[in-house]
Amino acid sequence: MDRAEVLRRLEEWGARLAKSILELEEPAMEIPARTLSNTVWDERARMLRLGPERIRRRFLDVKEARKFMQTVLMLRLIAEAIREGVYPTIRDLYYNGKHTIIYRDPWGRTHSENTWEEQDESNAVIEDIEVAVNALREEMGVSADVKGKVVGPVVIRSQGYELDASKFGETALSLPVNVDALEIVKVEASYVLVVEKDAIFQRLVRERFWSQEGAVIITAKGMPDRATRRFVRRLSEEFKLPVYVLTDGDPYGWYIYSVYKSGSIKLSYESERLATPGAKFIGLTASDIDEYKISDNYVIAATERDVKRARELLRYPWFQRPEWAREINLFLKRRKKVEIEALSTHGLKFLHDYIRDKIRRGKFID
Amino acid sequence: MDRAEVLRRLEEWGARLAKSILELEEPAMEIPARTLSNTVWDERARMLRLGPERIRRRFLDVKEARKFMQTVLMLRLIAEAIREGVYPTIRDLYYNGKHTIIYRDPWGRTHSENTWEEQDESNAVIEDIEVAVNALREEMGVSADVKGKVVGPVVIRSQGYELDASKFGETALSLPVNVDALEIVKVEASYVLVVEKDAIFQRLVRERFWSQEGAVIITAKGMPDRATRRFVRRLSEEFKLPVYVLTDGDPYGWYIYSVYKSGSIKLSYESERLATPGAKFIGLTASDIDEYKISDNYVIAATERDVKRARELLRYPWFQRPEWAREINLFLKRRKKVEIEALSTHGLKFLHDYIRDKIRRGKFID
Amino acid sequence: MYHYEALPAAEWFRRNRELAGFHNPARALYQTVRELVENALDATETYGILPTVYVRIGVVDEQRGWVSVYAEDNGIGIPGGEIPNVLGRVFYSSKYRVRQHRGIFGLGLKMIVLYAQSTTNRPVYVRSATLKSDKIYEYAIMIDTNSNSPAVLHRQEYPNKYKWHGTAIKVCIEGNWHAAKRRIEEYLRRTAIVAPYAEIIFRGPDVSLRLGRRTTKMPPPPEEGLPHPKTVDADMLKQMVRENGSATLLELLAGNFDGVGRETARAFAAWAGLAPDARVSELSQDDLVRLAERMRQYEGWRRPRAVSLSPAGAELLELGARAILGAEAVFAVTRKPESYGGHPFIVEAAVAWGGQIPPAERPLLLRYANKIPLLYDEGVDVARKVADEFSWQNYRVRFPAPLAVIVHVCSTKIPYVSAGKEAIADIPEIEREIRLALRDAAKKLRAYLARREREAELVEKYVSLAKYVDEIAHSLAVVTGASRARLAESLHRLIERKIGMTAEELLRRA
Amino acid sequence: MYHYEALPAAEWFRRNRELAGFHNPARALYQTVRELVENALDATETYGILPTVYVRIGVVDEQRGWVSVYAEDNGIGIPGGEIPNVLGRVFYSSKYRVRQHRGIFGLGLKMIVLYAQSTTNRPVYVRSATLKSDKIYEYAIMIDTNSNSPAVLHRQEYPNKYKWHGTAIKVCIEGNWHAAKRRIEEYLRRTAIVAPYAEIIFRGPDVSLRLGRRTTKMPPPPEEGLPHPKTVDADMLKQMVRENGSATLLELLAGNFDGVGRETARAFAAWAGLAPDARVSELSQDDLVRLAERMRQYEGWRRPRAVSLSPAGAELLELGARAILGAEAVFAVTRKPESYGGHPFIVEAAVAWGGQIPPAERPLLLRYANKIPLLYDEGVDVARKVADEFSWQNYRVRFPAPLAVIVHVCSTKIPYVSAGKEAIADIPEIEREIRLALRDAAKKLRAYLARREREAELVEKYVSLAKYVDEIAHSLAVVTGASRARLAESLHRLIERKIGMTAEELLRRA
Repeated sequence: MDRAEVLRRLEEWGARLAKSILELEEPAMEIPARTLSNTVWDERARMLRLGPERIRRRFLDVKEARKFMQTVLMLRLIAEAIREGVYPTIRDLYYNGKHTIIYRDPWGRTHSENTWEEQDESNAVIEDIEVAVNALREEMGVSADVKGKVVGPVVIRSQGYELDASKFGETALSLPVNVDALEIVKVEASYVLVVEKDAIFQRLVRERFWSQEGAVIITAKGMPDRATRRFVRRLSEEFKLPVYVLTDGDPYGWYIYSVYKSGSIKLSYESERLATPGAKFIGLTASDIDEYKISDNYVIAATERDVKRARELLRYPWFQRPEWAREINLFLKRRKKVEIEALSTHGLKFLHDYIRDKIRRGKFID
Repeated sequence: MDRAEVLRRLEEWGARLAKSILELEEPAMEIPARTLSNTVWDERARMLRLGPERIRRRFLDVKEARKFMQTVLMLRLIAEAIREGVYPTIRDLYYNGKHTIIYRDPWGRTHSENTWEEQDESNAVIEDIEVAVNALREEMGVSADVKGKVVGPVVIRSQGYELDASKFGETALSLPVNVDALEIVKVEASYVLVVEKDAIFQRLVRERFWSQEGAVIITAKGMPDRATRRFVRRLSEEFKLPVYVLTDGDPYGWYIYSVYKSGSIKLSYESERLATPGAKFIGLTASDIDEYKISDNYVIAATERDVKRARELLRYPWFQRPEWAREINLFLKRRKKVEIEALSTHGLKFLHDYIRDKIRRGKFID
Repeated sequence: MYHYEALPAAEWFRRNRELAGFHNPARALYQTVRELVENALDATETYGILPTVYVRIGVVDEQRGWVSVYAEDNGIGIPGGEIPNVLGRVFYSSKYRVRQHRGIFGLGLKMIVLYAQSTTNRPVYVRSATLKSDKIYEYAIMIDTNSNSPAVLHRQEYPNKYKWHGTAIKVCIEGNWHAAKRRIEEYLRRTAIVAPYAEIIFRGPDVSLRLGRRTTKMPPPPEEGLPHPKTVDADMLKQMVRENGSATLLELLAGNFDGVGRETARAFAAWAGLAPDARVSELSQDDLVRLAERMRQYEGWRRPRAVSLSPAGAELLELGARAILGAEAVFAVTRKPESYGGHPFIVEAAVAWGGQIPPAERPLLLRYANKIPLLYDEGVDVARKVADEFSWQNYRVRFPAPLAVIVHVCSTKIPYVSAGKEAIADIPEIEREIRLALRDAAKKLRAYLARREREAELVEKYVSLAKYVDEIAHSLAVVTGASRARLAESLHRLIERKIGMTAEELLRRA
Repeated sequence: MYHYEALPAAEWFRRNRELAGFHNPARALYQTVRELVENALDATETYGILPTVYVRIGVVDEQRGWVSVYAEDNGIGIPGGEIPNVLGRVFYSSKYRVRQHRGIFGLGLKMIVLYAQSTTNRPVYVRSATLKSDKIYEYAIMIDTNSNSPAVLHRQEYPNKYKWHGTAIKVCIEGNWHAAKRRIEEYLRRTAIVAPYAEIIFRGPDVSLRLGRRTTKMPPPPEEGLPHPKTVDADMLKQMVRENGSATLLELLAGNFDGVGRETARAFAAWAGLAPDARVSELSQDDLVRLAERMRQYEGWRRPRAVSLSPAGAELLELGARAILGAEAVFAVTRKPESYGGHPFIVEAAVAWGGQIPPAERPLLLRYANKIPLLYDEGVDVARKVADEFSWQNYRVRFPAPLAVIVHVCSTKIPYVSAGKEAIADIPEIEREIRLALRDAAKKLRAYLARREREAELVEKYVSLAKYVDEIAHSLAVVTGASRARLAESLHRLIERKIGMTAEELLRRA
């Protein structure tokens, strides 16, 4: 879909709202609900999808008026960007839209309120608009910060330049905003290793682990952005590479894995582009504490937040595998977590052996 | 200095402490003070240096006992890493050292306390050890996370691979941990543009601003790490390139500029390697709000924190230039700040004109 | 070891003067002013005379802490022959009757005399003339505490050419004007609230107050009444039998009790299984105890009549509270008469809200007894207890709240905790009435607060929608090209339809 | 309109019984027990007899709410001929003397009799024998309120074979046992705290208490005393002159005042510029007023003597508070005697800290007057005011704090706020002594808290160093190859040297 078509859809949506206002009918937006209850687990495709539920965002509902205002404001910002032919980041849009509404009421009191406080708020309405008009952010020409880095036997082409990620020495290749504009020229890898943490990525690069293994190593420094997820998905889909995800042994790490694999609740409408259903988990599990004899010194007590998150995982349909149920319940029983660095218990090089052990002996969770 | 020599110095320091303990003399560590009061502004070299003050960290002082313990613990961790021939990151060291001290006192009460809570704490003692034994972290084989990215007409060689940062398309080159191990093969740039924010870096890359200008663009995503600062310094020193720093118009941005230029209080002992005294400020100033007619919608009220930081800047010797005094006082008077994105007031492309205006017409602060 | 002695009543009270509020020079001065002002009001309003009261405090000897207090009224006066006893004999008074007075123990004047002679050894000077009297009598009196009798130091008669009537009293006591000033002022102001028909003029060493008459309408003066049968006790009954030896039960009941005629008396006798024609003198002591009990248990009596009481009235209370407290809203209630121990009483209460009342953790309490403001000893007053235990949360009051409570108890006999007359004792019947009065007043407050809250909610709702109108209209206008003004106008109309009224209507109401 | 009448004293008190604490059936029952127990203790400990008091409450008629109260003591008894007046005549008492009693108004027994005949019309039964008496006298008595005189319904004499002495009294009153139970229990327990030499046995309908004698040591009984010259008033002086008409000034002063001998009297006369040999009967009224003033102003008098007072003593207070409150520490103070209005008084105070005292926003207050626990009307008691206004923060107390304050005022005359005897009035001299007593006790508390804080700090310091020893020894051992055990041992010794004692010493102290 080109930007002209996106603009047409946005304007059409705006016109419907304006019409009902001018005809004195209560203005309401129909938006597919990006909620847990409307996130459907597609067992066959093994990914999350957006369900059929829709919310009605009504201006005259006091609880929703602010969101209504924010949505209309964002609608204008995106429409203007397309008309002007510029390509803002979501940060730009947050910033362009942020200002203070100053309202003097009939009683003479002045109320002031910012259109939004945090970028979370403006990001949420961008996502609402994406699902409401059924057009992706990338199609609107709206990008986000990019966190992804790659190293390994893969050659890509960007704007005509060929880049061989096996020839970066101790440096790495930073992914661009729009991964679909990249051409993946050649891949000579045996698998893709996705690493949660940058520090681990750096070590594996410096220790040339990728070259010994013939692996493409990727990190998104924590919760992955769309571009990194899309790149992993393309390597998996276009080159049939197995994908392994290495995270910390805590509910947050496990959820990060599931985002690569199945998609996220907030962005379930994008899973089809972003999810890598074949991704396998080789991060630390609760039982690995015993399995790899991790010393007590490296085991951390779980926080209330960890426990709450683990209970949520147990309820998600995409965690309904016996392996996950066993591991999460074990975690809830012991309330202990470990980071990847805990493998240093057995020397700093033990990490390599661990990864090989998990992959070669099939000790991953699918 | 090789690692064996570093180890010898660490062991010698430890032995002095052990000796005084065994002879029942109060153990104390002599450590050059990494404090504001011991940060000396070297007017001639135009950089911050560590002064002659030393602190005595005494075990029997209740306020310092914890730090004393942490320092000895870190001493052991580093000594062990060198003896085992491994190269941990500062994160690895934080993690390896973090455990819970459980102490049962003579009254039967149990006290438990973590050796450290945040990485800030373990990082601080690493820096203390660097200055105490006069050996750099890099010389100990201890590295940190790397944040720096580069794009532009510069060719480097890492472990034999040549990388041309002008041929990365929409991607970017990630800097490695040890920048001194890189060879800078060729530079065909007219200047270096250091950008505070990643989102701005992304835009300039996508809009190919660097190629129009023949500039090397670098970002460290906020407060710069040592590797990024060292890389900027090398470009400036080895290739005599002018360096311009683009930050937000707030005290935090101004301080970031000064770190590139003059060094930081915490790491003043490293300024000689890291500072780029010739760096020029082209970020937003308080008077730019008028100068560039920035709309009120984009102007944000300063927080108490901003004001406090600005007052500190006023006291720093390296901010004692009339230009800075004028700008900071103006800021304190108006209590308004602006982000770089505010330049979108005049359209999203205005950023390019702004940078050219500041550089061509010499509207920077030196 | 076995030493016993009888103490004269006057001496007993002199030794125990704290009981009557004469604790120290500050409080004694305040108490003296109170007693004199209350006597003055009793001598006027009770007899339908619009009161004019003049009070003056002067410094007699600064070093010794001696002050003079002079009070003059236009009341009915004291007959010349009674003046020595009224001032100089403890337990001698006109106030031992079933009728509402401000004074009740009949002790006040005597305590002033005793206090004056203990501290300055000066007599009290009195000048008085009764209505239409040809003469004005003047006395200087002290009390012989050994015999509880008046000692007259000076006596004179003057012709009353201008038919003046009233009483003027002057005493010299040890008193602390500086410490008592604030209380005396407050006492006079609060008195003026419930007696707006009185003119009170006060001159102190450094303060002058003229509390003018605000109306000439007076509540009907209380009549003398009889005790109500519901709350008689055996001792009281015994005394009546002694005084009515030859009467039958029917005659005793029908002639000596409030609201009891022959019909009622007969119905009671039938219910109680007593012979109506039995001579009461033939009843045994135990019969009398049982009779008193049956009389207390019987539910068929008429309610006690209010004729001997003189409440301020809800209207007056509301006016006073609004004026003095600067309240935003006041709700007052006058309860029906009730009785305890043979004494009818009426409770009035008002709750005042907002305005200049400072928010506090518990209600500000203004207490009155027979129109007397009570300023001390709030902690032991039954009204404080009721106000604190009251379930304010059931009436939409959340503390801290700008809430004041006025409680006025009027009765032929106020059950004070002490002779200092600053707190009402915890009598179950009175406690119950105060609680019910507060409940009635608080219900009105609740309705008021609920209405205000509803309006505040509507305003809140209006504001929380209207503030976004311009932003939405602007954005939609940019996206669609529609008229920004028309969009804004339509959005406003939609909001008004939602809240059910226009902004102008809402503005008028809240 | 002009109707005056004299009311008999007994009738006045019957009508105004709330003044003496007989507000309602619950409080009246509590008050009855109190009066009887206090009379019993006065009749024993004052004369050096170890008190044994037996009190029984029984239900007479549940439906009518009638209860009986029986109290018996082993005191000095009442002479047979005095019994009718002591019980049946208001203002007749053995307590109008300058000596510390629990009772003071001499009203208690009469109020019980009046209350009983008002509610149940039953007489009070008394049996009594004096020390070594051959006979025991028994009476049934009521009061003729019209004449304020006893009505004897029954009288009998018995031979006293076993030389029993003491008094037993039984009354039947309307009383609410259920509502009064908790207060009566608390009253008896608190009484036992300050009188551990008394044995108190109580039987109620559903409660039994035996508060055993915990010591046979009694404080010396108070002697009879004379008024102190410092706080005499003109009226009192006039009375003395009447009784000593022929005396010279010197004789009057030296013979009638506490601590005044001829030397002191002469020194005073010289200071005041008065002729010591002048006949007092020749002094004018004004001279007497001036004499009283000079006597109050003179600074040369000796402090009032404590002979007529009987404080509990700091030791006893500390023991009691520790036992009853379960406090961690108690600090008590007995002040030197002072006087007000001619009456000597002593203030004792204790502050109790920690242990089972629940932390609260203000101090828990236990009030005593002449060893009588005061349970009602705390809000108007001067001790509450002083405790609340006290600058606790200057004594290391931060609220909420587990702090209890005991204040005991003993005096030949306690200035009660009301005849209900539940609160002490705000007398400047007493307020000052309470404040000073609290200050003295609080200083000790401060020293205690400071010591505890210092010790806690040392422990804190020890712990905050010792906890790192193992970690440091381990790390240094790894780095240097030195012995981990020797390093740890040396570090421990360094810490002990730093805090100035070994861990064992510290362990013993804190």
